[in-house]
Amino acid sequence: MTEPKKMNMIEAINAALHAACEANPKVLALGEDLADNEEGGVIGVTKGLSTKFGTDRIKSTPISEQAIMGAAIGASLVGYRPVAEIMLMNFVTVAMDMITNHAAKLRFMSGGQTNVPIVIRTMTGSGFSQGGQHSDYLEAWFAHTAGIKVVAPSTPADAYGLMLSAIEDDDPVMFIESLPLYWTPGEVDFKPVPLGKAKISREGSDVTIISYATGAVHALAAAEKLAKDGISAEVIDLRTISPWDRETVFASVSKTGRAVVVHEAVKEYGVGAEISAVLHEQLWDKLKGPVQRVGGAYSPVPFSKPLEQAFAPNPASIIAAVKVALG
Amino acid sequence: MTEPKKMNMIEAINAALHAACEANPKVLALGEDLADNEEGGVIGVTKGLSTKFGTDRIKSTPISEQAIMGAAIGASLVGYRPVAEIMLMNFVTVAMDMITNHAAKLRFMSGGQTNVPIVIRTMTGSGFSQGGQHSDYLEAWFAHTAGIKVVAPSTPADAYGLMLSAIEDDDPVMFIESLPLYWTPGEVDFKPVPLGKAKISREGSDVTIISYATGAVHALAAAEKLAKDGISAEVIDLRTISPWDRETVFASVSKTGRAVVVHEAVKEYGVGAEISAVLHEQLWDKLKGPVQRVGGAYSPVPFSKPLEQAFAPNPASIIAAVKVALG
Amino acid sequence: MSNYPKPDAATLLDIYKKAALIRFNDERVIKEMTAGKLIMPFYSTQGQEIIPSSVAANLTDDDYICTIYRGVHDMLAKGFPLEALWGELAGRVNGSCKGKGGPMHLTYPKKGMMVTTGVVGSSMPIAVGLGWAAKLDGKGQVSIANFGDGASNIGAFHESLNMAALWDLPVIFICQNNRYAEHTSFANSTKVERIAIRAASYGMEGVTVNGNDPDEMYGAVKVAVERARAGEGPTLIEAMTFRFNGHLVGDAAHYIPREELAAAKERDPVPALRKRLLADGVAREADLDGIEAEIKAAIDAAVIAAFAAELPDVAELKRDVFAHELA
Amino acid sequence: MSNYPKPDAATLLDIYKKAALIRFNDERVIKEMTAGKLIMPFYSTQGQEIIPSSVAANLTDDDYICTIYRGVHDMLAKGFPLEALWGELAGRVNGSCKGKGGPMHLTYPKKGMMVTTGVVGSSMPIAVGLGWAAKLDGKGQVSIANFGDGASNIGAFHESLNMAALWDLPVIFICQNNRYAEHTSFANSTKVERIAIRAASYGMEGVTVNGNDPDEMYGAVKVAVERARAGEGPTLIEAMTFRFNGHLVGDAAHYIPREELAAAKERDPVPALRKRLLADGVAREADLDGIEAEIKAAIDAAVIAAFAAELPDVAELKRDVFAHELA
Ligand SMILES: Cc1ncc(C[n+]2csc(CCOP(=O)(O)OP(=O)(O)O)c2C)c(N)n1
Ligand SMILES: Cc1ncc(C[n+]2csc(CCOP(=O)(O)OP(=O)(O)O)c2C)c(N)n1
Ligand SMILES: [Mg+2]
Ligand SMILES: [Mg+2]
Repeated sequence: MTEPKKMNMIEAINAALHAACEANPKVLALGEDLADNEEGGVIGVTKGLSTKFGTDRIKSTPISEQAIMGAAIGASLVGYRPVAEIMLMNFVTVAMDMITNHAAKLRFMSGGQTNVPIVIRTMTGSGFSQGGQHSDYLEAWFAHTAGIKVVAPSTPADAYGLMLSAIEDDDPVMFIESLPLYWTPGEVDFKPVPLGKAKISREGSDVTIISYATGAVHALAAAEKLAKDGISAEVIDLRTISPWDRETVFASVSKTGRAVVVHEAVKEYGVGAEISAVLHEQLWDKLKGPVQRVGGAYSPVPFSKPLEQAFAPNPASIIAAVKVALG
Repeated sequence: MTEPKKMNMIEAINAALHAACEANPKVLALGEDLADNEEGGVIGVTKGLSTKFGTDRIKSTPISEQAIMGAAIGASLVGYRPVAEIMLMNFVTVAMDMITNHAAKLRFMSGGQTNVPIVIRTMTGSGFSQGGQHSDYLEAWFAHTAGIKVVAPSTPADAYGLMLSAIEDDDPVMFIESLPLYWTPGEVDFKPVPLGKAKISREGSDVTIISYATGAVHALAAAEKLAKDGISAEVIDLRTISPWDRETVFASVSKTGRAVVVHEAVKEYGVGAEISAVLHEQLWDKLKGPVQRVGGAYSPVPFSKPLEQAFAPNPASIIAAVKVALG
Repeated sequence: MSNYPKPDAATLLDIYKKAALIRFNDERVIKEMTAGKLIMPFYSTQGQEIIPSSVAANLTDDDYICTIYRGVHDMLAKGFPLEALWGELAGRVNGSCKGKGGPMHLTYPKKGMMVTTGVVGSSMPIAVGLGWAAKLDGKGQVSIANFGDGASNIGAFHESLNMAALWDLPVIFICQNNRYAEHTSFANSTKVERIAIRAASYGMEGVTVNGNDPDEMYGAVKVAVERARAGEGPTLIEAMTFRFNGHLVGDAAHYIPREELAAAKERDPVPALRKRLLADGVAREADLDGIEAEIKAAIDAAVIAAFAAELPDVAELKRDVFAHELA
Repeated sequence: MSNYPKPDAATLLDIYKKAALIRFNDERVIKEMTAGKLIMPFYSTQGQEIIPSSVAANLTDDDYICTIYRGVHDMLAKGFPLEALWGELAGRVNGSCKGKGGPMHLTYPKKGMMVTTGVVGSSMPIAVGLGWAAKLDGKGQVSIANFGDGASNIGAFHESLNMAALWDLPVIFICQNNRYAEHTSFANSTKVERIAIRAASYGMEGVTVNGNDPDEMYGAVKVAVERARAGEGPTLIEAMTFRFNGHLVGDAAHYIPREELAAAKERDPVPALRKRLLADGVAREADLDGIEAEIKAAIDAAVIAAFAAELPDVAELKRDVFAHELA
């Protein structure tokens, strides 16, 4: 597993799960349709795990998200490291009590006597005509919840590396997998990627574009186009949304003096708001203009193609925001 | 009911519910312990309703928050206006699917054929030594959800007036009742208070303090103390958090050039972040310094008194933030 | 089972018409998808047609139904117009939801099609609310909740059945047990053999019937509807059936043993009913041919109208979020 | 019921010791609260002592339990040390959770006290996870989920029992049916007479016993524990009992008919067991007096130690949110 290899994000996460299960017999996985008898997940992310590690460790579950999360939390309290899948992010809504009242709080409420080293894998993203209940990005809810970390990779290598770190982390991690990025191949070097560390995915000097997940991909595309107009954009892929890498972002924005935050989640009260607020608070003297935000429209994700496309950020809307940022 | 009267927020909400049930036979109420056989609610907010309007309309329920919300949503789809209680705000976590995937989205997803005119009443607030699972303010989650309005009164008069408007509103409204404010008496004039309209609860010229719920009360106390130091703070009580009253806030901040946003919810990714981000985006040229935020600590609400007190904003922490804002 | 009231000849023919419509329509949808003309997640209902056809034969337009992503059969049986359906599938302005909802959120209140949900289990709490409204209105309407075998393991099932039983609501819970939940077999998610026995947990009537047999299905629903209209409370009907296609179009259903699938298809209930109508002299071959041709022509017309209609304007993103259009 | 294995004399005496400890401790808590020395929400367990005492007599320190806000009886029976308990109630650094959790989140993993939740129903999913871990570990541990009659109507109950049964987990679900859920009587939330019958919905064993009778309670748990340790799966035990005090301290419980309460108190199980021990010659009056004096002395010592201990430093707000202290 040391030779870098080209693979897509599905394969990368699958490889990370295999590696983690191999390395540590305490790693478990559970979720609907997860085992090989059920085809290793609806998209195959967990393929092979149950065959290799057994259906005691790798379990397909009934459609019972509260019990899925409870099973993960309970096992994690006594030394296991379960990776629990909530198939799509909109379905975390039926398990919010387990996640936010319990997983996120048990360490604190027990005064550090217990902890909940679980990973919650979930898929989401618009673009597949799935409509209002299958496409939402809800990372802001969890970022607002003390005690849980939030991760959202944009490349196969990061997905691999972050998954390893998330499983090793002693606290709960919400691991967001972006459906639209699943099938894009990339070079994977099979190295862990630390939580809380952003990546400068493109260097630049005029403006900093801060994003993650699909936004990070659109941001790169926007930056390439901007380069043709002579605008040099630095692109930061946060990778971890909470806690986020202030150091890297501050250094970049201190340099460029201008920032645009991008995410697919609804713009209002989204992650971009926090980053914008902090940047103004901390870098007031360095900023040449207000931080701009690009986010999803204030509406449920619509079905019809033209509406669905208008809902989400894209390179063009990022470019437009960059131009506003540049004044 | 036209003579103004002094009463506390419990009495004010109770009066509003009585008035709404009286005026419109389609108004319903349901929740745990809600009817008079169960003492009209654990704190008595719904006292008398079932005796007056009957237990067909005013229902105590089993402990089944998903069914409570579903019952409200279903009845609202065909002309009723249910006021559903989720006893404490932390328990919305077991009903998030009903609230965010359904109540908030059905109008849009049905292309306007249906709508969900419900009010979700819920109590919360630290200060009662209730610990991590009974004290959270989660308004930011709902503000980030398109299609649901969020209201949080700080006075009995506003509680009365906003409740009337929330019930009359054709869309779902999350109505947050702050436990620590329940017993404070105030003059109630029995007038509706429009949703989406903030109140300038104190005029001032040096800085604008923007808040709601308990924060609005602390902000007023802070402003009085600041006045003694010769600092003139304008205090805005948003009352409605989503959609918020940009006009009133912009006018004030344009005048003062400085703003502090205050809420008890965890500061990170809270409502203050959105307001801060928007103020910088929209009033860049008017701002004399970065918008400051005061919020709950990034931790679950702790039990022990000194920790619980350190968790939440108070007049002193607001004053400190105002001083930072003033530079 | 044999003492259920049986459908008369006219009713049987009506059930066949509905079933044929559902089958032909489903085939046409798949055809258009395969041709690349419709892009969406689509959950075929082939094999389950007799259930909704027999249900709807007991209902009027005033009765309510809630269904799920796999629900076009329920809708067509209830009278959802083909044009409104196809317009929505094609994401056009002439769709029932103006293209905003799509296949998973089809709605048509004029025929009682109140909610289609994409979240497993969530049809049930809302149907409870419609049942509550029906009871308050006192016009003898019933409320139908459709859901799958997999959904019977999620919390919303439990809360909904308990509340409906406790309040004696006119709700009929129809579990369409097609033996699979996505890739997971009934046996891998449930230890009991029959979902209907769960009714006993709530003091509710519960029966398991062969959902593919119009006599049993019609009779069981008739009894339940009469019970509901008489104010005697809810019923759980478990309708045994089989899903002929994968979970959604594109899923080859390798997890279903080929013999199991072949045996089910052998017993295909739609041609079986056709044969019976002929054998019993309810209709002649020519009659049925004529009926079928009419259905196909109607589908044709709807398909043509759908593709001829406009796609929605992006301004629609701001509409139907709230009653009043957003600024 | 009569063919359950009966506790021997030593076990009966042990059950009495635990029950007396629970009763005296509860009385002392209320006394300190009434004196204004403890400020917290407190859920008295008077009347329910025999249940956990009989449960714990079947357990070892390695067995897990999850309980609820009304759970101090469960904890003391399981061996939760008095000092760690009182330190926590007083919000002091010597509390088991360093004062961060408080009465609703008492935790003591060294004796298997894994989780105390304030959310109705949420003890169950986590106990399922502990049961899964126990099964994987293969050491014969069992996992106990305590909850109330009201909790049996929430979704988490359903999901947890189904999963535990499906996976044959060593989980024992103990429904302490004290006839009231806050102000709502069992009859007003449930149509069935017995919660235990719900076990049939999951293919699980279920029994209703008189929880106040140590013979029945001990015997039913013994059978369930043996079943669990033998890998034969979970059991639902409904333990009938009564709550002598209001829902929490301060609630006068006017919703409980006085005769009902008086009749229950007449049958107070703690003095009843004492009488029986004397009558059966298991202990002499002087022995019991001595035991009781010892218990009271131990409580005294814990109270004194608690009030003598330090309150936590506010720096603790940043600790135990994550493994690594926040910056
Ligand atoms: C709460 C929730 N969890 C998971 C899913 C993903 N999902 C969609 S359909 C489905 C299977 C449902 O099976 P069943 O209830 O038997 O209905 P069927 O599809 O067979 O008609 C699952 C797991 C979902 N939509 N909602
Ligand atoms: C999900 C949820 N809903 C509501 C509450 C408020 N609440 C706390 S205790 C309680 C009653 C629980 O009754 P029961 O399960 O019988 O337990 P008991 O208190 O009688 O021991 C309620 C409604 C809660 N804590 N959690
Ligand atoms: Mg199914
Ligand atoms: Mg109870």
